[in-house]
Amino acid sequence: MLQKKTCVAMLLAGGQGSRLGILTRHVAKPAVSFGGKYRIIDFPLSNCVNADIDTVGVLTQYKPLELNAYIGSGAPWDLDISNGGVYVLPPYSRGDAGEWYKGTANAIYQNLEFIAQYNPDYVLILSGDHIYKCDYSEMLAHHIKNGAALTVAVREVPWEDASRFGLMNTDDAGNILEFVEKPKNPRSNKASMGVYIFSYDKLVHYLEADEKTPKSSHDFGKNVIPAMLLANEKLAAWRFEGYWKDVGTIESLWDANMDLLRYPPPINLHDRQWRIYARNVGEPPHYVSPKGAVHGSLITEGCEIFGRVSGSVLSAGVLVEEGAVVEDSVIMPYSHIGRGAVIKRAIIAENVVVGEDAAIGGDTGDIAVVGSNTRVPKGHTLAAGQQMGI
Amino acid sequence: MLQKKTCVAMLLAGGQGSRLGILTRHVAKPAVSFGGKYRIIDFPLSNCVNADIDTVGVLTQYKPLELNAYIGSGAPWDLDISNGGVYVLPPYSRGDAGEWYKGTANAIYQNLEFIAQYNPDYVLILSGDHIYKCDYSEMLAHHIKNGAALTVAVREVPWEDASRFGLMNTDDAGNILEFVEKPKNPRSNKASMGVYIFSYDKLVHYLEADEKTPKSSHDFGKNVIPAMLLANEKLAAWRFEGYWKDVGTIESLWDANMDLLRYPPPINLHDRQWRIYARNVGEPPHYVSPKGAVHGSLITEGCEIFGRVSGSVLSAGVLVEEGAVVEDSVIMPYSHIGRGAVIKRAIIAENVVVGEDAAIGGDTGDIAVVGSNTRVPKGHTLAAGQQMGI
Amino acid sequence: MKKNIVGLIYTGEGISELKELTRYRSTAAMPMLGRYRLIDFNLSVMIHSGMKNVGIIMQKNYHSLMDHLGSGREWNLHGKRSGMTILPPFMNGDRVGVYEGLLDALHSNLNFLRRSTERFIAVTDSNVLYQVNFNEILDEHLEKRNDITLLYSKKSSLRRNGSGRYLDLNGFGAVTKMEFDPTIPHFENTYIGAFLVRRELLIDLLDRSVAAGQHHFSRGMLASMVANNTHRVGSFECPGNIWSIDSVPAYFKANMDFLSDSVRRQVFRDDQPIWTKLRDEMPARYLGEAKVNNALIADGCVIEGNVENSILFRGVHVRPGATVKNSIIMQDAVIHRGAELENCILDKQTTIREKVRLIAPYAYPIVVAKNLTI
Amino acid sequence: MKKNIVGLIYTGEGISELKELTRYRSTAAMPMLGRYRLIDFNLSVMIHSGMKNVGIIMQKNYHSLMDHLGSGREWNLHGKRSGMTILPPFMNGDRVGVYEGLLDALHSNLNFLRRSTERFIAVTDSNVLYQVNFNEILDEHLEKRNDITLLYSKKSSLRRNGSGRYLDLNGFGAVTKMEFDPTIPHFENTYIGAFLVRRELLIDLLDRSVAAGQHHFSRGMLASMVANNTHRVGSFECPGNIWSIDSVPAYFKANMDFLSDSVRRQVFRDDQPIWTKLRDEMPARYLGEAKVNNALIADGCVIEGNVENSILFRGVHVRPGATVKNSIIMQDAVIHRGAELENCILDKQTTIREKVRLIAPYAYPIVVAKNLTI
Repeated sequence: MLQKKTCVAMLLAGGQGSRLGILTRHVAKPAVSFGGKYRIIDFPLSNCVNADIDTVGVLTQYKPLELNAYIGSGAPWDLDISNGGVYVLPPYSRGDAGEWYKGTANAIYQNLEFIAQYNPDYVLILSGDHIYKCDYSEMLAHHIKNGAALTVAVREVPWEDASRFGLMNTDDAGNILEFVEKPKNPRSNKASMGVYIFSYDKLVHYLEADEKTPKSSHDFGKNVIPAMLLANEKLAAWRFEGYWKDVGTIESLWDANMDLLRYPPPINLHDRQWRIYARNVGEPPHYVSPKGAVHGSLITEGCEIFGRVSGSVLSAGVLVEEGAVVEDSVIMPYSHIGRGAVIKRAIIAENVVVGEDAAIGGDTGDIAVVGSNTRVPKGHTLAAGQQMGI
Repeated sequence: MLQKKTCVAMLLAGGQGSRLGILTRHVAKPAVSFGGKYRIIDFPLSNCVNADIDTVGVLTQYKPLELNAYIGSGAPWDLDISNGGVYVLPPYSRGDAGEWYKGTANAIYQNLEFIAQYNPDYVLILSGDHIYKCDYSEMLAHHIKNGAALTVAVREVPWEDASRFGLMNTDDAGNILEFVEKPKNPRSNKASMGVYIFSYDKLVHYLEADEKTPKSSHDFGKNVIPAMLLANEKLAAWRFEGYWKDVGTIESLWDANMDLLRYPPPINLHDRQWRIYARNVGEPPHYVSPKGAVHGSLITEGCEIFGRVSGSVLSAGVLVEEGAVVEDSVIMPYSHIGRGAVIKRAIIAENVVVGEDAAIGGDTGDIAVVGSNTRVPKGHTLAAGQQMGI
Repeated sequence: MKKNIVGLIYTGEGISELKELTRYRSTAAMPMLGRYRLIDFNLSVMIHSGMKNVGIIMQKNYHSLMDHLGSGREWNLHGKRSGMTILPPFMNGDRVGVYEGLLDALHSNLNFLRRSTERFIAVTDSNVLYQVNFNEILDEHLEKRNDITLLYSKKSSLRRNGSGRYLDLNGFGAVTKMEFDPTIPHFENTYIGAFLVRRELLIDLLDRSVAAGQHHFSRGMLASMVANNTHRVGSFECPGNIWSIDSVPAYFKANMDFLSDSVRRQVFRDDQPIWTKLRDEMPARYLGEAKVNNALIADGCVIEGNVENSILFRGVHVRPGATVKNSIIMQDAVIHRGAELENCILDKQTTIREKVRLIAPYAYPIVVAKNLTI
Repeated sequence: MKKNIVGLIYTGEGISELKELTRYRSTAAMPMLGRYRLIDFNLSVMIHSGMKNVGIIMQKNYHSLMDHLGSGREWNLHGKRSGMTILPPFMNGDRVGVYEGLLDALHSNLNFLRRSTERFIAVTDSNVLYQVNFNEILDEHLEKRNDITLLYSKKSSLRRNGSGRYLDLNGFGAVTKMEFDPTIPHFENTYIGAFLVRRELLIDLLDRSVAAGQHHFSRGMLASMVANNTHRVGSFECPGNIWSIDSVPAYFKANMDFLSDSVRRQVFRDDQPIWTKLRDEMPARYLGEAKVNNALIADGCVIEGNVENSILFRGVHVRPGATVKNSIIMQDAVIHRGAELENCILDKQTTIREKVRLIAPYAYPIVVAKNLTI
C-alpha cells in the first residue's frame, strides 16, 4: 500500500523535440546536456526535491530508455525512497494498439492511474525544456491560500514578444479572467510558463471531460484551461520572477549556455540553498596543460585542455588537443577536439570526435551543430548554421 | 555512458495471467502474493542478485504501475545501483500505434535496445511465474564452458506428465538434439523450465530473423529454438535439480503455498546463504491472543490472531477475529476475517473484508477464491471452487 | 513542508541497572518488542514529526548501535538532503571519548549544531519510549513564546524514589522549580529528558554554560535558567503511555505491556510505521503441537512447543515440548525439548538445553547473557 | 563471479609527519588531487578487484573519515549483500579505544573477520596510493601455494633511511628475511603494508600470536613466520607508480606528480572510475583575466587570477590579480586580490587576504591550517 502524498509532480518530457534537430536524434530532449554537467531534466527534478516534492512521474514517448538509464534509481536527486520517487512513464500499449500521447492533457490523462496510486491533494504539471530555479512549494501555498482549482505560473514578458506565448488577463486579485494562446494583439504580457498546479479532483474531472470532447487537441493551454474558465472555476495566476529560459531550439539552447558565462550569471548555479543535482560521472578534476589556455569559460571535471578555449561551456571528459581552438561554443560530454581544429559558435554533442584541422562554425551567423557519436573527418569544414550527424 | 555487463537478465513477467482468474484482476501475476511475505517476482529477482546478476529488465504488458510501485528503486533486492539495477519495461508506443508483445521472443525483440545499452556477453531469459531457488551463475558457467549459443535449463519430470511440457532430447554430452513442444508421445522426460541463457550475438541474430519470419508466433520454444536447431547451433541443456513449481493456476498457487507447511519444507526459505528478498512492510511481530490458536501454519508479521488458524499461510497484517476459523487457506496481505467466519481451502486476496459468519470454501473440492478489495457480506456463503471479486 | 526541526538523540545516559543486557550495547540499542531496538521508537517519533535530519550522539558500547543503524536507509534517512549523522565520541589529542554528560556531549558536537540549517532542534534521551508530535510542541513553544520547552509526563510509573528530574509548573505551564534525584519526588511532573529549543539559542546557552563552568545540562544549566529567571522555560505534557527503560524490571514490564491490544494500537499505527533494520526472514512457522497464547512472535521463528505471555524475537526456535512463559526471548535463541522458562530474559543466540528449567518470580526476571548455553 | 575476497583497510598507522594536516583527520582522510580523500584510492583498488565487502578499521580522528564515507552509497557499497563496515575503536569496560598497532586492531575486530563469508581477506594500510588487481595477486597466491602474500615495491621513492619495512626474497618470490626501520635499508623491496591471506588462517594466526604474547603484526608475527619457517610467506610486486603519504613533502610530491599526463592516465582509467563523496558543485568558472597553466582544477572553483603548477580543490576562489604557484589549495579556500602563494598547502576554508605573500622553497612547503585567515 502506497502512502498518500500531498502533491505529485508530472513532468511532460515531451516528444521528439524536433526543433533541436540532430541533438535529439539519439536522446530525448530532457536528457540533452546543459551547462557542462547537467541535463535539462536536472532542473525541474532538482526544483521538485528542493520544494520537498518527492514523487515525480516523467512522461516521455521518445527514447525512454536513455531517460530511464539517466534517472536510474533516482539517487542523484534523493528520489530513491521507499514511498514515492521518480518513474519514467512511456505511453504503454493497453491492448492490440497503444497510442502516442495526443497532447499535453492526454499524456496526463493516460497516466491518471499512476497519480491515483498516491491519492494526492494536488498535482503539479511541469515541462521538461526550461532552465530555471523555482520553489514550487511557494506556488502550492499560493494555490491553497486562494482555494483555486488551477494555478498557473506566469512571468511578465516584453510586450513585443508577448504574442509568442499563452497570455493571461487577470483581475487585481490575481484571478485569471482570460487565457489566449499566442494572440496577434496581446492585451497582457503575463505569459504562462507551462507550470500548473491542479487540485486533484478538478484535474481528474476536466481531463475526463476533455477526453470525451470531439476535436479537442487535448492540450492544457488550448482546451483544458479554456474549458475551466468557461465553467467559472477559480483559476489563479502565480507570478514567477527570476531567470527562465526555454531551451527548445538550437539558438536558445546555445544562448542559455552562454548566459552561464556572464558575470554575475543571470542564474546562480553556485547556490548551496538550491542545488541543481545531476548524475555524477566520477571524473578527476579538469587539467589545463602548460600550452593550454582558458578564458571566460565553464570547464567540467574530466576535461583536459591542451589547446585554447574561450567563451565556451565544456562538459565532463572533453579533450581539447594541442593547437585546437574552441570559441563561443558548447561541447557536450566526452567529445574530442583534434589538433588544430577550430570550433566557433557551435554545439558539439556527446562522444563526437572532431578530426585534426577541421573547421566548424564561424564568427557570425547561425550556430553550427555536430550530432552525437559523429566523427568529423580531418580537415572537414562545417559552415555556420550547418548541421552534421549520424 | 553505461558500463559493460557480462550478463543481463530479462524477466518475462507475462500477460494478464488469466488462469489465475480474479487474483490478477488488479495486479500483474508476478506481483501476486506468495508464502506470506513474498510476491512471485521476489524469487527470480532474488535468484538474480544471489547469482551476482545486477541488471534486470522486467517485461510486462499488464498493470505495469503496480509492478513499478512494488519494485520502486530496487532497494529491497540491492538493485538500486548506479550502473545497472532493475527496470520495468512495458511495451511502449513507438508511433501512432504501439503493439502488445506478440510472444516471448517478440517481447525480448522489442527490448533489444534496452539490452544493447549494457553490451552484454550473455542474456538470461526468465519467466515470472515459478517458485524456485536457482543459481544462474552455475548455469552461465556451464554455458561458457560448453561454448553454446543457447543453454536451456531442464528438469526431469514424471513420464506421465511429460506431454504437458516442452521436451528435449539430448546426446550424452548434454547437447540438445531435438526440442518438441507438448508432444503426444514423449521420447524424453527432460522438460524446459523456460530459463534460457543466450550468447548475446546469437540472441540478436535469431530474434531479428524470427521477426522477419511470416506466421511465426514469436515464441522461444515454438519458433526460435527450432530455428537454431535447424541452423546447427550448439544448444546445451543444463540440468536443474531442486524444488520448482509453476504457480500459474489457482490450484498450483494454493499447492505451492501448502508446500511451505510441510516439514521439512521442499523449498527452504530459511536459507541464509540464499535469501529471498521482498519489500518490507514495517509491521510489528504477529500477535496471538489468549483465545487465538495457530497450528501448522505460516504467520507473517503484522497479523493478529484472535480466532483459530490451521494449515494456512497468512500474509502481513491479516486480522482473524474471535471465533473465526481459517483452515487450509491462503490469506493475502491486510485482509480481515470477521467474527465467526469460516474459511476452508480458499485463497483470500489482498485487502478483503470477510463479514461476520461468512462461510467460504469447503472441506473438499476446488479452491474458493475471493479477489482483492472485496467485501464479503455478513453471513455470505461461497462454495468450494467458486470465485467472487470486484 | 519546510524542515523546521533537526533531531538529536543522546545515547549516553549511562544507566547501569540494565546489567548484563547493556554490557555490549547501549540502552539505545536494547532489543524491544520482537524486532526493534529502542532507538527505532525515538527515530520514528522524529520522522513522523517531519524531521529530515537526525544526529545521534554515540557514547560507549556503540558498535551494535552503529551496526543496527547502518546507512539510515531503512528510515529513509540516507539522502543528500536528509540524513542520519552518527556522532561518535571524539578521540583526538587529549580526549579519550567519554562525555561527562549531556552538556559536555552537546558542547563537543557544536559542529553538528552549527552546520544544521533548521531553525529549531529537538534533543531527546534514548532510554524513553513514547509517542509525541514535535510539530505540536513547536506550535505551543511559539504560541507561549518559550525559550525552551521541556517534555514531561504525569505518569506515576516514571517516578523513582531517589532518582529522576521533576518539574514544578505554574498555571501557564512555565517551569518554576526543578528537583533532582529527590529521596521522594515532591512534584508530579517527571521531566523525560527531551526538549525543544531554537538552534541558535541552544548554541549560545551551551557556550555560556561551559564558559561559566557548568558541568550538568539539567542540574546546572536548566536549573539556573529556572532559578535566575533568565529565560522562559516552558513545558509540554507527553500524551499517552510512556516508558522509561532504566532497569531490568522496567524493561521487562515495558515489553510485556505490549501484549495489551490498546497499547499496541497506540504505538503501532498504520499511518506511522516503526522502521527497523531488515533481516529478510521468512514468516514464523507453527509446526506439530505448537501452542501459543498471548504472545508477540517475529518472522523467522519456528514454534513447535508452548509459548505463553511472551515476546519472541526473529529466528527463535521453540522445540517440541518446550515451554516459554512470561519471557522475552531475543533473536536466534533455541529452547530445546522439555525445557521450561518462566519470567526470563534470554539475550541473543542463547541456547537452553533439553529439560533445563529456569523459573523466577515476575518482579525479578532472570537475565541470560548473549551466546550462553545453559 | 563469486565474492572471494573481503577487504579490510587499517587507518591507524599513526604517522605524525603530516603535521597540522592530520590534526583533525586521519591519514586516510587526507584530501588528494582536487576532489578525493586518500582512502578513495584504497577503496577503488578493492572495488575494481571485485570485492563487495570492505571493512574500515577506524582509529583516532576518524570523524572526518566517517563523514566522508557516509553510507557507502557513492562506492556502491550500500546494499544488503555488499557493504562498507565502519569499525570504530572499541570503548567498553576497560578499553579506551586506542589500538597498540595492527595486530591489536585486527585482533579487536575478530568479529568482523569471523562474520565475513569470503574465503580470502586483503588487508591494507591506508597511507599508500597504488593500483593493483587483487585477483591477480590471488591467482599467484594460489599458484605458489603461499600461506600469506605480502605486497612490495622496488620503487626507490618508498625507501626511507631509519624507517620502513624491507623484504629479502628468494628466486621464487618467497620472503626469506625482513628488516624493520634500518638506518640504511639493505633490501631493495619495500613492504607496503598490504597482504592477502586465507581468512580462516588469519584468524588462527592472530589468535596464536596474541596468545604467544606478540605485540607487532609485521615485526613480531610476520617476522617470526619468516624466521621460523612456519608458513610460506610469499610476495607480489606492485606494478606502476606508488606513493607513500607519510610526510608533508611526500604528500606534496604525490599530488604534484599527477600534473604529469602519464601518471594521470595510469590512475584515472575510463573503465575504473575513482568514486568519492559528491558535492553537486557547478563546473569551474573562468572569469576575466584568468590565466591557468599546468593545473588540476575541481568543479565549483572560480578562477579570476593566475594558477600555475597547482591543484585546486572544489570551491576554491582565486580572485583577480592573485597568483597561485606550485601549491595545493583545499576546498573553499579564497585567495584575495594580489595575494601570492608559492609552494603552499592550504587546508580547507582558509582565506588569504589581499596582497599577502606566502612563499617557500619546493622542498619545504608551507602548511596553512584549516579555517585560518592570513
